[in-house]
Amino acid sequence: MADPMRIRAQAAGDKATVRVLMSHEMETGQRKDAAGKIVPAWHIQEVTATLNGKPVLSAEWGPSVSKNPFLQFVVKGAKAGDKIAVTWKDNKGDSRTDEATVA
Amino acid sequence: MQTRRETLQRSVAVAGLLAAAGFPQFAQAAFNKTAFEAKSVPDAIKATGAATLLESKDVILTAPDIAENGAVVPMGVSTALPGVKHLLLLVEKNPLALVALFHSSESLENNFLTRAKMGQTSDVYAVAVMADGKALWAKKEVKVTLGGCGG
Amino acid sequence: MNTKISCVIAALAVALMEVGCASGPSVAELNTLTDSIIKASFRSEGIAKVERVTATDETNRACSQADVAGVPLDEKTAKAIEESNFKSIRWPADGQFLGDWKQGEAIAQSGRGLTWTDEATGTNGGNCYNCHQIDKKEISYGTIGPSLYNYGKIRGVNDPKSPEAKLMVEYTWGKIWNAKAYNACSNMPRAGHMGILTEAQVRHVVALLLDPQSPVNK
Amino acid sequence: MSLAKLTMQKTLSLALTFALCAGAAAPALAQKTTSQGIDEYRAMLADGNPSELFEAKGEDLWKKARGPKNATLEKCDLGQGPGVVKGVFVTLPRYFADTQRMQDLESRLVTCMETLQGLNGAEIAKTPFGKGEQSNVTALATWIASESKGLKFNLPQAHTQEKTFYEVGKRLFYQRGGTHDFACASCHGEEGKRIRLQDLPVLSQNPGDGVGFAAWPAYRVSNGQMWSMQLRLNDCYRQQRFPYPGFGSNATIALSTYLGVNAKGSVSVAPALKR
Repeated sequence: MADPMRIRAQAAGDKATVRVLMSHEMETGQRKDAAGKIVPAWHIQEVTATLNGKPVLSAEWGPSVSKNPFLQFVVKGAKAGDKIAVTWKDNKGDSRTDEATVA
Repeated sequence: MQTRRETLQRSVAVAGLLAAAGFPQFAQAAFNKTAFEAKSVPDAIKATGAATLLESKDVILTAPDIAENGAVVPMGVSTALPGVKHLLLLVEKNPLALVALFHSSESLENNFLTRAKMGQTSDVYAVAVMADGKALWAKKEVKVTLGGCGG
Repeated sequence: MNTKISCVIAALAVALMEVGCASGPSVAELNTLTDSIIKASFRSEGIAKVERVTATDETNRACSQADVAGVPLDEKTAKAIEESNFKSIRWPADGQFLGDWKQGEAIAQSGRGLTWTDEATGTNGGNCYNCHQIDKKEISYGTIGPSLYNYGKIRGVNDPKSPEAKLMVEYTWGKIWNAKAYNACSNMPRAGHMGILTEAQVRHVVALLLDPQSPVNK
Repeated sequence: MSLAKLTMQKTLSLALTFALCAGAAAPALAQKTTSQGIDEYRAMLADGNPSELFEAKGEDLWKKARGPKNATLEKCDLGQGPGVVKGVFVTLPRYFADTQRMQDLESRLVTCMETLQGLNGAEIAKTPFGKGEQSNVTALATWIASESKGLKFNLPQAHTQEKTFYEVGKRLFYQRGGTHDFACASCHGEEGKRIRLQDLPVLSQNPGDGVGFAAWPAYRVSNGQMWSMQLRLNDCYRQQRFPYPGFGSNATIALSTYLGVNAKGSVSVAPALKR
């Protein structure tokens, strides 16, 4: 079961910088285990975000993104008190959504 | 965790919202398998819908000169140009070149930062795929060093 | 104070005779206590047997104690340690000191082997770059030991097979085989003596340092 | 290279990657030394330390009723009284009267998990790092350490056992052994040394704010794992080619006491980000 994300959203002027840390193995599918068997790829495939429920971000990731991924993006028109929700979905169909308030 | 059910419900709700909001790219959120399975930088870029590749100083790649560890290499792509469809980050010498694809949106600046794995010293590419089918790119070599005791 | 100490000792289950120390345990008591804590704390795991710390040799014991005291070994003890380590050096059976510098470079790069997560059958590395600069092309090198770049060149070894080079070739072999033969409490491992590298591997590392074709001497 | 330089300057003008400023401002990027390059790399990673993920998990675990006794850890006494979390990290290891032994943060947490929650402490101690309850101990330690961020180390040295353990720790620090004759001091005993490209703190004295003992637990970039002090010491011993030090064993606690007392006055930055 996926652990929670850490989301920090900091408003400055008429925009907010959002920094997200996600808890995920991001297995490449290139690595072999002790027995020499390929460990199958297991990685976040889609990342989306909303500002007060309105979709703002859509991204696609491959297995090269680092373990426990970090993402930073800048939302226009976001101000303190607004809600930013981030969702990831991995190639096994697991997903997780967390929300933060813009500071 | 007690948040599990909550999370699922919220995910469903978000998906609904995405579909309702009339953002086709969000509603499908289709994973571009061809692009992410491409072995080379040009193949990956072309698979995201670009016809011509052009070097451009208007596309900004943020990456260190040297990475202490290839497991985590910070890299970012940004541009102030109008008419961007999506932005890409790629590592030339990774088995699969494409790292991340960010769809451009009215609500966002075209500016994304993430971290990627690099198997070895390689050129890193930042690409802006434009609405007119051009792919504008910038590249930089990032040195990956051997660290620790090697044991 | 005495009861306090016996309390400590009882709690740690250390069998120490009662001694009249006025201000905490004596050096000897602390040493004994440390030994017993080591015995109770470490266990064998994989190829890393507990004797690696419970039964260290005289060289390590003397040097550790000197380090704790912050006083270098006295000259006589140091000499004796160096002599006994020198005697343990195994010289190449066939008289061949130099191998293939390319293989030597690979050995110098590798830090693998002999930990509790390693297999007994694996090939050990020399760990050389962890502490030394060697080939100038490798920027990721340590500084615990001196730079070995131009090792042979600086020492005037133009032809390692020549009689003039003999002493330096032998010293290089000996130093890699057992560094403590030349400096009792050197930080450098005893690669041959402790079975870290094989005779063939030592040959390759000697070549890396002394072969005029090696990038070390370019 | 000139393109890279341009790129950097553009980035600067966008003022988005403040961490890069120092590097980009220098006119001759190509002349940057390796260590400057590494510093720049580290600065880029400083914002967004994945250890935050483990802090969140640890805080959650502290406040959650768990184990056979279905209790939280909120009554756990880490040395400053039941439930006190702020400031305890910089005072450990210390002597605990109830267990009559020296304990570090992790072994103390296991005591609390046993007494308060009814979990099996011996089982936890035997569990490999990163697995089961052991990964929970690491997360808890990460959160508790984060609650002392910015505070100065000040381990108590009043009790006889605290003094004795310092002395034993010192002996362990200089203990040469294993197949390579390595002691802790082989790498951490001299100023200005490094292994490969990693600078080595001198741990026989105060290494300064946020260095050495004052940096762990830390997120390890190389393997994406959260490392507690117990795991840090465990892996040092592995690389020293020593046998296996038991989790929470007196050797690890004595060594921690030595390092912690030496760090007196240094500011804790744990949980840090490490190679």
